[in-house]
Amino acid sequence: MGTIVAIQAELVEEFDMFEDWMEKYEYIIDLGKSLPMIDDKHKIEDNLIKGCQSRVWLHADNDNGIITYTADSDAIITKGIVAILIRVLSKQKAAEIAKADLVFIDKIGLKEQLSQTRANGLLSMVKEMKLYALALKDR
Amino acid sequence: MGTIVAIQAELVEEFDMFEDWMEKYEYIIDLGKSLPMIDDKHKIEDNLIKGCQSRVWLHADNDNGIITYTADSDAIITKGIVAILIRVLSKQKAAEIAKADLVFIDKIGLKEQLSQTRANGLLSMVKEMKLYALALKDR
Amino acid sequence: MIDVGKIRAQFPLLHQKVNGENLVYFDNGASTQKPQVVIDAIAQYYSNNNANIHRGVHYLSQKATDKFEETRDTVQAFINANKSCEIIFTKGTTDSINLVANGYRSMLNKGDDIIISEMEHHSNIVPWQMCCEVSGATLKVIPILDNGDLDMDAFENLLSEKTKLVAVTHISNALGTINPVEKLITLTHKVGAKILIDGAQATPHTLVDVQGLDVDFYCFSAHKMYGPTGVGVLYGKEALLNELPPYQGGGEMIKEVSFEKTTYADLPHKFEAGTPNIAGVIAFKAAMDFITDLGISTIAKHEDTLVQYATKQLLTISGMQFIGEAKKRAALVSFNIEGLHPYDIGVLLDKMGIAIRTGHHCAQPIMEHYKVSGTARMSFAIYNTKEEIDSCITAIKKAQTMLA
Amino acid sequence: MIDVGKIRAQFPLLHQKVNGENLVYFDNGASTQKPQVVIDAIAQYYSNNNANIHRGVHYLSQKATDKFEETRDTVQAFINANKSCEIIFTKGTTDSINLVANGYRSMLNKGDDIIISEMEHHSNIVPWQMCCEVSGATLKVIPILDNGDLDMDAFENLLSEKTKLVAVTHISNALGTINPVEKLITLTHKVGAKILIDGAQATPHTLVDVQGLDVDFYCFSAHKMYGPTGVGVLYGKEALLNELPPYQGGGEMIKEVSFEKTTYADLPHKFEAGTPNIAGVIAFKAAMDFITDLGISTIAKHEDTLVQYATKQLLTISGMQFIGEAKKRAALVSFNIEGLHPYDIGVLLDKMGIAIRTGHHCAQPIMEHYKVSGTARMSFAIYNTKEEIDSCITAIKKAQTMLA
Ligand SMILES: Cc1ncc(COP(=O)(O)O)c(C=O)c1O
Ligand SMILES: Cc1ncc(COP(=O)(O)O)c(C=O)c1O
Repeated sequence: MGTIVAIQAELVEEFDMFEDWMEKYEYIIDLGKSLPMIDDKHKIEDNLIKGCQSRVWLHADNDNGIITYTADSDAIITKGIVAILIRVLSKQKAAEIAKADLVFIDKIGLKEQLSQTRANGLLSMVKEMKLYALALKDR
Repeated sequence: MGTIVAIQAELVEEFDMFEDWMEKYEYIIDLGKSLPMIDDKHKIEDNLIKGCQSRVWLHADNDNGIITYTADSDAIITKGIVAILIRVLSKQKAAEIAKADLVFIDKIGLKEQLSQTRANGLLSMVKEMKLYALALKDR
Repeated sequence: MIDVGKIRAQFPLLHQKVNGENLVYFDNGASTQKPQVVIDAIAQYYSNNNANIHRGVHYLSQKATDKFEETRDTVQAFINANKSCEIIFTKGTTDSINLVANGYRSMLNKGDDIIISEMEHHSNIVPWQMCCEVSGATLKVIPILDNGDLDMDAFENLLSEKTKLVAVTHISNALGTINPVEKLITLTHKVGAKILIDGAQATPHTLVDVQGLDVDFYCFSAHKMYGPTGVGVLYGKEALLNELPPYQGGGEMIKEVSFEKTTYADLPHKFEAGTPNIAGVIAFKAAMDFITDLGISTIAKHEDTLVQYATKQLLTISGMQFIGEAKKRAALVSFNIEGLHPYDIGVLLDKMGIAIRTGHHCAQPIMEHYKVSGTARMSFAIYNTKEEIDSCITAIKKAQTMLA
Repeated sequence: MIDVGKIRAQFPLLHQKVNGENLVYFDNGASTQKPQVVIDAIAQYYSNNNANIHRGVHYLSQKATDKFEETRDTVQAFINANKSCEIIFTKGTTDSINLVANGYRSMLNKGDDIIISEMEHHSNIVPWQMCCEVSGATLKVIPILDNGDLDMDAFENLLSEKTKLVAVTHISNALGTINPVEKLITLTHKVGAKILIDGAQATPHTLVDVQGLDVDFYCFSAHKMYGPTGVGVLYGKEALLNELPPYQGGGEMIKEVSFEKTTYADLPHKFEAGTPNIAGVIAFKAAMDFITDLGISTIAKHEDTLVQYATKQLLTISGMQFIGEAKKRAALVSFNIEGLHPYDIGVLLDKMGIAIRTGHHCAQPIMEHYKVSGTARMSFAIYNTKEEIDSCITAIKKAQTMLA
């Protein structure tokens, strides 16, 4: 498992190889189509983050300060980005997650997916991931 | 007593002689300073038209369809214009007042004094003068 | 025939590339673009004319007041109101509806009914829910038929002497349905109730004659009519507005203030507390003039052609499911594609420079009705073209391939 | 030293003749003029960027949303709020105060007190009168001393455990008095009450640090701060805004709508129903940047110099009566001339190209206190000069001669 910084760098490199937005989104869509990324029993109201348009389910497990996130979405593109966010933040130390600066989002040109519009729920998802980590980091 | 049209024409002629705004306003101020134009017993709440800034008292007497207006204001310039409006509309037949087109206001450059701003109460005064005449004209 | 090219030339925003493609703007139901005359009216106001209104004796204030009141007169003519004091400026349709709903809080009681419909925008639902909560009145809902028409039989059954107010949209922003407002109004008046029509989607697309309709309250927004943001209108019959309690307290709306007793100003000022959006209101006149100069029926005809063309072209897409196929529709097409999430369609279309709206369109009960999480909506304005529809269809097909 | 000429050059409106004379604009307390950057920000928004916000997935909507939220962040920094969600956009100070006063209708009961002051603008009186009428709470009024200062002893006597809310202006628009807000806030909090400060006249002239002050609610208008009309701010502490019931119902402010149960969105959206004045909010950032770039203390200093100079020069006029001579004053001078009606002065000054405000300044109780029908008010902004004051004094003397 690399550090958050290292995984972000990896992602930037990966995305640099895409020629255009189509290749990039095809990749995200592929990620989004992959197997469910959350156990069905966690797909409950309590774990639901409602964007105006797509919905995200987020579940976190804490194992001695190492947090594992699982998540899902009803929209494929949202789900693809969820997968990327999990790749960066899951299975990391709470303290690292809490202070992580997600620079890769801008760099791989996905800023619009985490914008202030309340459409997809991703911004709220990142906030919740960090909040969870923040609550655990000093325990 | 001339007709409303004739008096307006007179006024336009008179005002044409003024060289500048100062002469015009000096004349209005002079009119405003003249004796009270309303009997004190009519200067009551019921006859009060409240502009935001200056106040106008208006009283009307009907003598067989001929209406006599008396009025006053606490601001001199307003009072001067009140005097002019009375000169045009008072002692006329109700029907004539009701249908009068007060073209002189524009022509003598006093439009701003009867504007939509609710400052001086003059627009409301003209409205009330006409309403009173309208109510009487068909009796 | 209109010259769309000439019209487009008046809209500076349209001539840009988005994500490297020519912008196609099909989100007019949310907000239209503005012609240069509207943009210029704002700049000119601030550059030459700006001052606070209604109170100042100085030249700028008087000129600003005159222009502000000119817009009121223009609105009066635009919707054929009887008097200009029946035109209240608000910040938008939502504000207008809240103004009325707030007033009705103290005019209704337990046992009274308010009727709305299943196809209302949240702005014509939530204010009435809040009004019912405070007043104790009951909210009844006219269901829709599956094609997107109001269930008029159900409406007649809901109406009773308990009905005090009916609040229904003129044109649905989610379905495009044009409601039979004349009939709604007649039926409402028969039981002695009042009716408010949400005209947010109607004034940009259809002639509205409030006296002809005999409607009691009518609400709309400038920003959906080629006008500025932050400006709306509440039309109300003079007698009803006089009865309605004031909404906001403040400057402008009072006759006299003392700590013992405050009296309220006459219409329209009673409902216009505080400094209004002066620049916006003044520029709104330019927007109405723009519509009037073209002719609202010319606009409607052009948009109808686009709706028909879009419908036909969308049918070439496999899995196309229209949401809303009412008999009379205006200016928009709402749809889903089998197996695809509308959000995914919206994101990929955006990458191809095409702006449509996806989601629940602030009309969640409608989504509930059709058991969908959202729809994709193309909504048109006078400056849109068939070529743009073609680009959009091609883009949707491409998105479908990518997502399949 | 600031270069006023360079500043004036940024305000297109100032360079005009009114009634043949160079315009002197001394009605800044009512509304300031706008620098070119603000006018351009509006035009640029409509020309490049216009779309409805917060819901659209397309590029224009996202860009508009980002810019809209950028202004929220700028306001947060401007008044040093803790979080950007504590910044609610309204249509002006009046709207902001009404939002809070409406919420308190259901939070207060008979036996509770609201305290305001004798020097409030109608916008900070009438909403509380309406709130008391509905809730049964009692409105108490802090009297003023004859010099225009608040009677702080009286305030302490009014405060009690019954006090639930205090609403006082930061700076009086009729007298120029700068109130001791720190002390008002401390005393209010001592009895466990909350305090709302009407900052309409303060944000253009003085540094406001809401966290430093520990104020609960703070309201102001963009149009008095070189910004557009139709934009205001309500600042509130997060916990208090969360407690406050929603004001308007509609789009944006909900989480979920169904006919059974509607849940409200989080801050700030809970209080921002409907399409806001997007262009205005976005351009407001340019206005705040304009102020910040000059420095609010530079502005205050310049205006202080003007107040002092004007006061000195006005004293050369016979029959001069200042209305409001509080120890700490800002940005304006309010006066009467013996034997003259302020309206007459205002009209004649206007003929000489000078815009001052005359009348009751939407503060009738103050006029009542001083037993005057109104006052004449010169109110200053960063672009005003001593030479303009000289012209104004000359004009007043000329008016006095004409009216004598
Ligand atoms: C002290 C004070 N409060 C409130 C207001 C009302 O502000 P607005 O008209 O922008 O709502 C004003 C503006 O005149 C004011 O000076
Ligand atoms: C039918 C309908 N009603 C009300 C509204 C609300 O309008 P505004 O956001 O301008 O207040 C809209 C706008 O989306 C609408 O389409």
